[in-house]
Parts: sequence; structure tokens; C-alpha cells
Amino acid sequence: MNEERSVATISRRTLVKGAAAGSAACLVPWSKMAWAAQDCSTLRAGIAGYSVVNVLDPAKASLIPEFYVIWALFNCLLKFNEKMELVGDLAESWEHTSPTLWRFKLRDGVTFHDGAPMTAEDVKFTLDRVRAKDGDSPHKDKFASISDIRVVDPLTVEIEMAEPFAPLLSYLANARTGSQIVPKHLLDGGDERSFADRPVGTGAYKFVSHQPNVEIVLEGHSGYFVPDQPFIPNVTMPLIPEEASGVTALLGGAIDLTSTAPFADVPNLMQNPKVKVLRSPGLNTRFIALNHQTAPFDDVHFRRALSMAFDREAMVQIVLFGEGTAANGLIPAALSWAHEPKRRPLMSFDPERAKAELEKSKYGPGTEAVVLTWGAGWWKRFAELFAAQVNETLGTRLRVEVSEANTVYSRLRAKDYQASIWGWLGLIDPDEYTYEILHTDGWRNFHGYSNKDVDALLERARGEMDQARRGEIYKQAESLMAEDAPVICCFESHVHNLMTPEVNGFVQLPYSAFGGQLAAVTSC
Amino acid sequence: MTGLAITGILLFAILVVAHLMPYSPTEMSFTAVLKPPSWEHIFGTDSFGRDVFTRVLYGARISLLISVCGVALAMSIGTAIGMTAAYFGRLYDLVAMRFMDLLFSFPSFVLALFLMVILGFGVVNVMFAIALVYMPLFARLAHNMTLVVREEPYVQAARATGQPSIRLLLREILPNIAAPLMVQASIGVAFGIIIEAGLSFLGLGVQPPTPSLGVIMADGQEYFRRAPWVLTMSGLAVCFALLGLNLLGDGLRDLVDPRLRQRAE
Amino acid sequence: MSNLLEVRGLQTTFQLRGGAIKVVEGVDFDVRSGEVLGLIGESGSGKTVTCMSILRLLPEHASVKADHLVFEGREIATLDESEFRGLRGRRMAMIFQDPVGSFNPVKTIGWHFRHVSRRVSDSRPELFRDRGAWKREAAALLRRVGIPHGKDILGSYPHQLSGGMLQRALVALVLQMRPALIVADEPTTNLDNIVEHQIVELFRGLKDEFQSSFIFITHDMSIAAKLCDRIAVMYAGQIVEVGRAEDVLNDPKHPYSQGLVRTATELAARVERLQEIPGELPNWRSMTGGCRFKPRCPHGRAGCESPQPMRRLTQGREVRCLQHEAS
Amino acid sequence: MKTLRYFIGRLLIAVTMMVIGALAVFLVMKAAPGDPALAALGEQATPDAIAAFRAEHGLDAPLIEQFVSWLRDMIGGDFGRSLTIAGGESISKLIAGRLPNTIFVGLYAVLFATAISLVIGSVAALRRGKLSDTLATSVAAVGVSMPDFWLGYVLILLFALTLGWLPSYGFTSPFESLSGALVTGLLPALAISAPMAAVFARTLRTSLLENAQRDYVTVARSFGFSERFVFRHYVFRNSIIPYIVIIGLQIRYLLGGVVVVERVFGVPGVGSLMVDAAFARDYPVVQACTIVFLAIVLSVNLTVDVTCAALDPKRTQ
Repeated sequence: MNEERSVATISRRTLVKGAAAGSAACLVPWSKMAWAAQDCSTLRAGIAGYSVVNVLDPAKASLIPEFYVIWALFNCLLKFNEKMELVGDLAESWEHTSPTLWRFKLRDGVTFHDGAPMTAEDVKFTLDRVRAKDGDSPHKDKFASISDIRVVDPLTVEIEMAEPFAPLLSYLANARTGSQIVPKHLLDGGDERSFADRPVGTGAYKFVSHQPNVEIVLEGHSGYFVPDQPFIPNVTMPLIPEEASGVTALLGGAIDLTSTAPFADVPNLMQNPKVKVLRSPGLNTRFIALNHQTAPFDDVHFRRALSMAFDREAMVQIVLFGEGTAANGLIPAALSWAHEPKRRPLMSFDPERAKAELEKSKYGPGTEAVVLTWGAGWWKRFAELFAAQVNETLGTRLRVEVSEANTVYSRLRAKDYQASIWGWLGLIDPDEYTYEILHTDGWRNFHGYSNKDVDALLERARGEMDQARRGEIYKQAESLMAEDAPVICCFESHVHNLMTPEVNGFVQLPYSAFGGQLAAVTSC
Repeated sequence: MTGLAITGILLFAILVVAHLMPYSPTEMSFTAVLKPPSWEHIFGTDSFGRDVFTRVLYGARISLLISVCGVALAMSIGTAIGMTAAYFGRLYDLVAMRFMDLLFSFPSFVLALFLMVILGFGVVNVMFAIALVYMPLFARLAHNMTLVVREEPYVQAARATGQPSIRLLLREILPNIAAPLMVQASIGVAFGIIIEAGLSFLGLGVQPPTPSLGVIMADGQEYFRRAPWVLTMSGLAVCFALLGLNLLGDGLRDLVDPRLRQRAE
Repeated sequence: MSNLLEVRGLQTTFQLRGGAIKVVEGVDFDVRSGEVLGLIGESGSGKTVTCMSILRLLPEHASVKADHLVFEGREIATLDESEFRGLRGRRMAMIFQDPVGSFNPVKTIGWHFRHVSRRVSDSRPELFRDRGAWKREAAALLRRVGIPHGKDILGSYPHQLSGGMLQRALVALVLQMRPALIVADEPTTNLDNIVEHQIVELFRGLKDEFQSSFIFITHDMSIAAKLCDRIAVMYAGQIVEVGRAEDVLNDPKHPYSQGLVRTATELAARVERLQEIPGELPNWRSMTGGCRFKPRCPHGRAGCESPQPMRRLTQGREVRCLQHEAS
Repeated sequence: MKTLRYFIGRLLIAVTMMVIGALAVFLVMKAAPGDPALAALGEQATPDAIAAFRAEHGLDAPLIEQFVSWLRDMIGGDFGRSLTIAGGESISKLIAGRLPNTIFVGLYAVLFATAISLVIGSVAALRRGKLSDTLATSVAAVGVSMPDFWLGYVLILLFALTLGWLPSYGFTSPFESLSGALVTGLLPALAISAPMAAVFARTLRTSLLENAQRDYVTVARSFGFSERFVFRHYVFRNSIIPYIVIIGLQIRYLLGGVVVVERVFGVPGVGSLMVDAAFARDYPVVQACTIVFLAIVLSVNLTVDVTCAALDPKRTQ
């Protein structure tokens, strides 16, 4: 950075600009009234519980708050409706011409925020970019089985699969998938970094500014293809580090809508006339990740013992204040067609059997191990409770080590851990919950778990186009997995959105597709 | 002397009463989650159904321990630096004291925070953070007083008899500057507790399940709308402890400094 | 010669944690207009307290009683605080021992003069005849007290001046207000001999020049001799002897006065071994009703235990001693 | 003239302190464990990605080289770029956006502390020994003993959640709406200022009492000056210097309070930035914030020194 520029960065003008932007995040009652007077020209949709949004480039994004924004800026070929059924978004229609060939007809007259029309070229470019073998997109594995993408005409695109691949459609939907359609004319040979800073999509809202750790400002995309959406011309997305603070902000009139709610407060908030609470069983999974390459978790009996040594129901009550359901596997109940409703014995609290398993194990009571966790809030208490309960039942000596989320994540990937709380939110296909986490070369498999039969089943599921039958396979696979207890499934948490009574039209999806739902909001 | 009384009560509570409590500070009871204050739980219970009062007692013990160790460390190092600097003077004095001034120029909590980032979280590091924050205070105090005492005839005399400096510092000077240092220490302990609480409150300090005052408050803060008593009660306990220590410090100061004492009349 | 100040039965008590102690008791004396009354006695004999009692400058825990206090012909013992404040500075002022501590350290000498002048603007309107009138007056007074370029020091701060300078400045400050009565409380003790000499000379000059009366507190007979018209000797909170300066100094009647004078002459004569008064001031709590000098008195006799009144010897000569009962 | 020389002297000291402080921070930071590259790159960090990252941030240049360039940039007002919490964002920009808020809240707090302490301190001193004195003194004692962040929550509970008078969270920048800033800053400022006010009040009380016993006060009375005049121009005027010195000394605790309280009330200031950065192991940001805080303290001390010099003629000697 040269002198002039560095001087410029601290010139008063920037100060003012920065501060003004910074402040928009938080408002006093009357500045709210001021806005209300303008008949709600700005929807203040707080992203609670996160303070960091790095990249807004779909292919590169990984953190959930990043997607909260991306979902508002971009569209995919498909999307989920409120019943979680796949419907067309940028794609008008699609057909399955052969087990391995998909053809999508694109919607006509869709334009990017910069006015350029969206065509099949952009779709091809986007998907090629995401799946590029040498690329660094965290989502590339989802599209690994694509063999070729062909532009038939400006509004038709064909996707050729190496082998039949059932999850493809879900992965082309506007979720945490990275398949959001990006403009070729900007990115082909363009500067990816600047795109990540000033993303351009086809979404209902276009990017205005981003003040790191403070807020993201969006404004309506006049050329949006859904008639008279978006209803509300401007959106600001304040970043509020603590969920609890999010509530305070809402009650204090500083924001209209939150992305999440602190579990502790939900019951009270439901009673509170000043707040509307949306709640639904979440598409997510929370578990204790175990490193099979280190003692004591290299012993299947020990792992099973753990799995039965604590009370999942109690955990839901204590850690989530009841805002969730005890897990019966990795696939959440919200994916009913793939979820086993009958409680698996290995996933229920059974001290006797747990002790019995410990007998079989080569590690006795008094075994020591460290459970990683992070941050404040319920993550910490999650680990605390787990360790405490297990120690009480088995007489083991599990110890909690609090670190910081990023660090935990890199330690997980480096397999530099014994056990750690972990979880995935916003995954929309059973394949993500199972194949990616359990398959020998699933990219979310940080546990070193490998079971031929499970792998086989998961591969078969990918090829099975009939949803019912596919679901059965997953149930089978999970029952098999349960025997090895590769991870200790704990619970799924509900997803919540809080809003002021004035907010109407916001539809909540189980994967908390926050930004994606803003376009339909009619009033605030 | 109120300070002494309160501090006495405090010590009695954390050393004796803690053991008389029917509850464990760490053992969870899912039947008694988030119970508001009542006769069997005067501070109520937390999200794990643990008796907050019991936790506060044990927490106070740990916080106090951390703070005392930190301050003790600060006092020994700081005093050593201050005394030697004043005694030997010259460049060493200049460099050492300037460095202390530098440390003194950092906002206390910022310095602690910075150190936690470097060293990582945890009990011992909180102790070091406190020590680092208070070292310059003691260094300055010791420095100034040594400068005075050094000129006293008996010190000069001892010097003349060619006593080794170390011995001189320990035998002649230290005893004469000890009292004010102790005063500073008792107040330092109070501030130490605040620092510990602050760091742990942010989640950068002591880590659960170790129940330090800061940890308890951090936990209470998470659901303080649902169960305000956890945060408020533990906070009140902190105030009580600090009040005791501060008053104690003032009392000691009056005792030590006759000018101030006579003014107190 | 009329009396400017008449003090009768002055009694000052300090309320201390240990109980009340009478520091000044049964003090009677007059100050005639235009004269210098020397108040003499070793330190702690209550000289300063006596004067501060009259000016009501003692802290709250001191209580002052007097049968009557007549100043300029009016009873001032009964005046309420605000009325009395009207007198302070304007009519009666005090010059304290420590010149350095007497000035407000954060204000210039000029500041002091300005506000003192304001204080007396009604009695001395000429000071504000025009801007800077008070300045000129101040400069003149400073010159008078021996600070030639007075104007310059108006701008300087106390800590920039020497003790002697400040003492002179303080005197000038008081004179600026033209009070009728000036109490000078050992104004020379903190100064070295030369300066002391100069100050004493200064007072001699002033005494003739300004028509004010002085109470000059000192423990130094030689100064008293140079300066005073009359002398009152104080011992242990009582006046033990009053008289014209030369009488008291040449022929002291009270054993204590005698002792004082002897030491002084010996001092002047540079005698080898000083013959000091044996013993020391009695402590306030163990004070008996009788003669307070008895424990140290060479002529102690039966009867000294009973309270001793002032005994009139000749016109204007009184002494508090049993020896002079007869006459 | 003297004052000017004095000021320049102070300034030089402050600047040297600043530079040395910066060096200390830099070196310590370098000694810190943990790989910023790993912390920075999210999911799927490939070895070559890490290498590239390290190269981009010059993390593998020799220490001294890194230091020199870092210092040069910093003097130019460029603190480098954030690693994790605002990937790639220029830290100077981050801080520039937040510094005004921090300063505003800080000043606001000092203002409160001063106002409160002036009243309590004077009352205590004037009614010394009386009930109001004991009351004031014990209020002060309690004040010092309250952790500011806890007080913050109590205030929220009271004024925002129970009474609903004041916003419980968030802060309006003074640049946007001064009144807004004053309202949103009220609770944070109160929380921070309580302990300060207590300390200030005590100092004021003691030095008032001390000065009330000085000779020049008696002398002033002997001039017949009114009690009010004596209090104003003698007692108070002479007590104000130690009072200001204490304010200067306390600023480091005050800023400490700001850090936590900003977090509690969601004030987008340098303090909350530093806490976020601390969690995310964003070393450059933590480093920058620390230095900014150091700079604030030093400049405050400088101001205090100069003010005292102006108020106390002895100083410049």
C-alpha cells in the first residue's frame, strides 16, 4: 500500500463513511420510527451469533452466515419450496433423459445485477468452476461425478453424469451447495477476489456494501425475474456476535428479523407479544466427532459404550433448553423419507449395556480423553454435559478443552484431536449427512472411519433414483453405522427466526435459508 | 474495620462454608435445572441444575487464588526491578523503569487480553496476565520508596560498612518499604479478580468446568433473560468480595500512612 | 491615647478526642491606636492562638469565649460571622509566620493584590479610580517594603520568589487593605538574620508611617526591644506581665519574664553557657488552678497553688505573681 | 515559552514510548504460537494454498524484514490486512470505522465519571464527617467494587428490559445522529464510568480536605474573603491538579472497561473488534488494536500533562 492510499484510508471522510455504515447496524427507537415513516423501506435482518463474513463468492463460501447473504444475492437452477420440495428457480423445467443425462430449460429474461442476461453459458461456467478438480471450492466433491456440461442453446443446458447420481438435483438447489449461478462475463479471467468482495448475481437483492464485523447492506434488484419481488427496497444485515444480543436488539427495536435465536429464550419469547417466533425441526446434525486413529476411540466397544452412556433427551433439555430432538443417527428427522423413526438401541441411554460394552473394551473406567469445544454459549455446555454424563456413567475421565471454532476445525481436519463436539447445519440431502461424513473418502469424514459395507450402501444410494427406495438404503446404512458408532450422534436443533409482529411474508425453511426468503417479505 | 470483617466473612465462606454446602460445585442434577432463588438454593440453580451459591463459593476460591498468585508474582518481580533500579541507578534504572512505564501505558485489560491471545486461554495464563498488568505498579512504588530510603543514614551507614548490596536491599531497605507494598497488594488482588472475571466472562480466561467467578457469570450471561439470578447473584458476590478487599486496602493504607490516618480523624 | 482593641477574659478551648483543653484562659489586654504591642513568650505559650481567636481564624473544633472584645469602640464578640468578615482584612489583618505557605501557589502575586484590592474597594475606592490604579498602589507599596521593581513581580508566582521577598510582599498585601490593626505573627522566624533585620527595620518604618496599630508576636526579646511600645508576656495561655517595653525589658517583675530577659541578654553577650529557664511548659491536661509557672519557678512558695490574678503595680504595669502581693 | 518546551519534551517522550511499544507488541506477536495461515483459510486448506497465503502475507520473509516493512506501513497508517474476522480487509479501514465510536463512548464515560465525582467528592469533603459524607464515601467504595460488564447487564435488565426506557443493544454513531449516540451510549457510558467516578470522587475528597488545612486558606480568610471565594479559588483550585492526574491514570482502566462493555452492548468499537479478533486468532487485528489503545493512552497522558502544566505553574520549572 503506497503513501497516498494509506493516508487516504485514515482521512476523515473515510472515518465518517465507516462510522455511518457501522452505525446503521444499531438504531435507537426513533431512528426506527423515522424508517417506519418511510413505510418500511429497509428490512433490518440481523445475522445473530456470527461476527464474521469473509467471502460472498458461492464457490468459495463455507460459513453459514456467508450463505445467509449469498442466498439473497444468487439463484440456483432449483430451489426448495416451503414443503421442502424441489421446484424450478432459474431452471423453468428439467428432464431426466437417461440415468446419467439431465437437461435443464432455463427461464427467459433473467438478468444479473449488472444488467447482463443470464444464459446457459453462465450455468456451464459456474458448475465447471465449482467442480474443477484443481479448484479449491469446498463444494467440488458434490459435483465430482459430473462428467460433462453442454450448452445446447442459450436457454438449454445438459449435464452428463459419469454414473447415476441421485443427490444432483438437491445440489443444484439454492442451499449450502456452492452451485449458485455466477456471471461468466465477470469471472472468466476476472479478479476473483474483487468478485468475492462485490458479488454480482441474479438474486432479488444486489450487494451494496459490507463493513466487516458490522453489517452487509443490500438493495432490491430492479430486474428480478419474480414479478413485484422484492417488496422491500433495502436490506441491511447487521452482524451480531451473540445470539442473546440478537434478541436484545430485536426487543430494543434495533432490528426487524433475526437469523437464529438463543435456545434459552425461545419459550419466553413465544409468550412475548412483541415478538413473532418461527420454529421448525432443523436440517442439521450435532455429534461428538471421534478420532479413530487415537486411543481410546480406536476401540469400537469403547465408542459404543459412550454412545449409550448419556441421556440424549436430557441433553436436548439442558443444552438446547428443549429446542431440538434427540438424534437417532446423522440424518435429521426433518428428512423424514430417509430418517429411521424407531429409536436405535445403540443410540439410547442404557447404563447397563454401556458398562457391558466397556467391559468388552480394552479401555476400562478411568480412561482419560479430551473433548474439544469452543466459544461461549451452548457449544461449551454441550461438551461439558457430555463429558460429565459419560464420566458419571462409565467412570471415565473425559476432560473438556475449550478452544476457538476455527482452531477446532483445523485440528479436526489435521486429525489432531481425540474427540470434539461438531455438527453441520443447512445440509439438505441425506448424501451430505452420510456419504460426506461416513464414506471412507467423504470429505467431511475427519474420523478416519471406514466400513466397506457402509461405503457400498452409500454408493448404491447415490445411484438410486427412487426416493422411497433410496431412503430405505440410508436407513440400512445408518443402522450399520450405528454398530460402529463412528461418531456419537447427539441431537438436531430446531431452527428459529424471530421477528417483530410487523414482519409478514417470511417463510422459514428447515435449513434456515435466511437470505433466500427475504424477497417474499411484504412488510416490516 | 469493615474491610477486615467482610474479608473475614469472605474467607470463612470460601474455606469453611463451601465444605458445609450440601451440593457439589460441578455435579449436575437434571431435576433442578434453572431454579430461581429459594431457601434450599439461595442463589438459585444454573442450567445444569448446579447450586449457584456453592459454585460461587468454589469459584471465589479459584478466582481469589488466581488473583493472589498473580499479584504475588507481580509484587515480587516488580519490587525486585524497582528496588534494584533505584539502588543501582544509571542506565539500568533508566531502561528498566522506562519499560515499566511502557507496560503501564497499556490499558490494563487490553494488555491482559493481548497476553491471553499470545499464551492461549487457561488458569495459569490468566495469572500471568494479572502479574504483567500489576508489575509496573509495584516496580514504580518500590522504586520511589527505595530512592527515599536509600538516603536514610542507617542505610548509608550500612553501605559504608561495605555490606553486599543484595543483603542491604533485603535486610535494610525491603523491610522499610514493605508496608506500602502490602497495601498496594491488597488493592491489587481486588483488581486481579476483576481482570479474571472480565477475561473469563468473555470466554478468554479460565475455562469450564473449573468454576471461576468469571466462568459462572459468563454461563449466566448466556441465558440471563431466562434466568437472571445466575448472573446477578454471582455478580453481587463479586461486588461483595471486591468491597471487602478494597476497604481492607484503604484501612491498611490509613494504618501505614500516619498523615492519612490523622486526616481520617 | 484611646484603645483600638480591648480584650477581656478571652478564653479559647480546643475540643479534642482526648477531651477539651483550655489553650488560652483569662487573657486581658489593650492595644492603643498607633502603638506596637509585643506579645512575647516561648513557642506554645498561646500567643498565636490568642490573636487568631480575636480574628476568629481558628478551626471549628476551637471555641472562643470572651467577657468582651471591643474593637474600634464596638463589641465584636457578639457579631455574627458575615458581619465579622467585614472587619477581617479591611480593619484587622494578620501576617503569618510562613510567607511561602501564605500565598496561593497557583496564582500570581498580582492576583493576590487584585483580589485584596477588590475586597477593600468600598473603603479604598481610589484603588479602582482607573484600571491599574490598584497596580500602581501595589507597586508603590512593594517599593516601600523594599522590592524596587514591584511591577515586575506582580506577574510572577510565589514559588519564583525568595522567602524574604514573599514576606515583604505579604506585608505590602496587608498594607494594601489599610487595616487599623495588623497582627504580625513572628514574621521573621523563617528568615535568615540579614533579612530578619531588614524586616524589623521595615516594621519600624511602617509603625511611624501608617496610622495602624500592630500586635507583634515574637519570642525574641531583642526584636521586641527594637520595635514595641508595650509588651505583654504570655506563659501557658495566660498573660503574666504587661508594661511599657523598656520597663518590662529593663526590670521584669515576673520570674518568667526575668528568665526570658536573662537568656536574651546572655545571648546578646555571647555568654558561654546559657542559663536557660529550667523545665518546660506544663502540658495542658495536667494544668492545676494555681500559678502555672510554679513548677519552674525559683521563688515558688506557699500560696502559689491558688489561682493568681493580675496584680497592678503601677499605672499600666501588671504582673501575675504572688511575690508582688504586698505592693 | 517554558510551557512550549515542556510540551515538546512530553511529546517526544510519548512518541518514543509509542514506537518502542509498537516494537514490543510486534515481537511478542511474532513469538505467538499458532499458524495464522491455518486460522485464516477456512474449509479445505490445501498445503499449496497455505504456502500461497504465507507468501501473500509475507509470513515467510525474515523477521527483521517483516518488521521494518510493517513499521513503515504503520507509520503510514496502514496496519496491514485482517486474516480471519474480515478476510483481506484493510485493518486501518476497520479501525477507522470503529475508533470514533470507542472514543465517543470513552469520553462520554469520562464526562459522567467527572460530573458524578465532582458532586460526590465535594459534598463528602464539605460535609466531612457528617452523614452525607459517610454516605458518599460508601457509595464510592461500592462503586469501585462493581465489575463494569456486570453492571452493564444489571443496567440492561433494569432500564432496557424492565423499564424499557433505553435501547439495550446497539449503538448509533455520533456522525449519524448525535442524539442517537447520546441515547444509545448512555448505558455503556454509565457502566464504564461507575468505578471511575468512585475513584475520582475519593481523590477529590482527600485532596480537598488536604488543601482545606493549608496555611494559605487561613490567610485567605484573614483577608476576609468569602467562604465561597476561598473554596473556589484556593481549596478547589489547588485540588483540581491531583484530580486531573488521577483521571489520566485511570484512563487505562477505563479503556479496559470499554473493551468488555462494548461487547456487552454491541457497540461497534475498537474494543469489540479486538475481542472478536482475539477469538478468531486474527493476530494482525489484535496487534493493531493493542497499538491503537496504547496510542490513545499516551495521547491522553500527554493532554493531562499539558493541562496540569497549564494549571500548575510549578510544573514547567
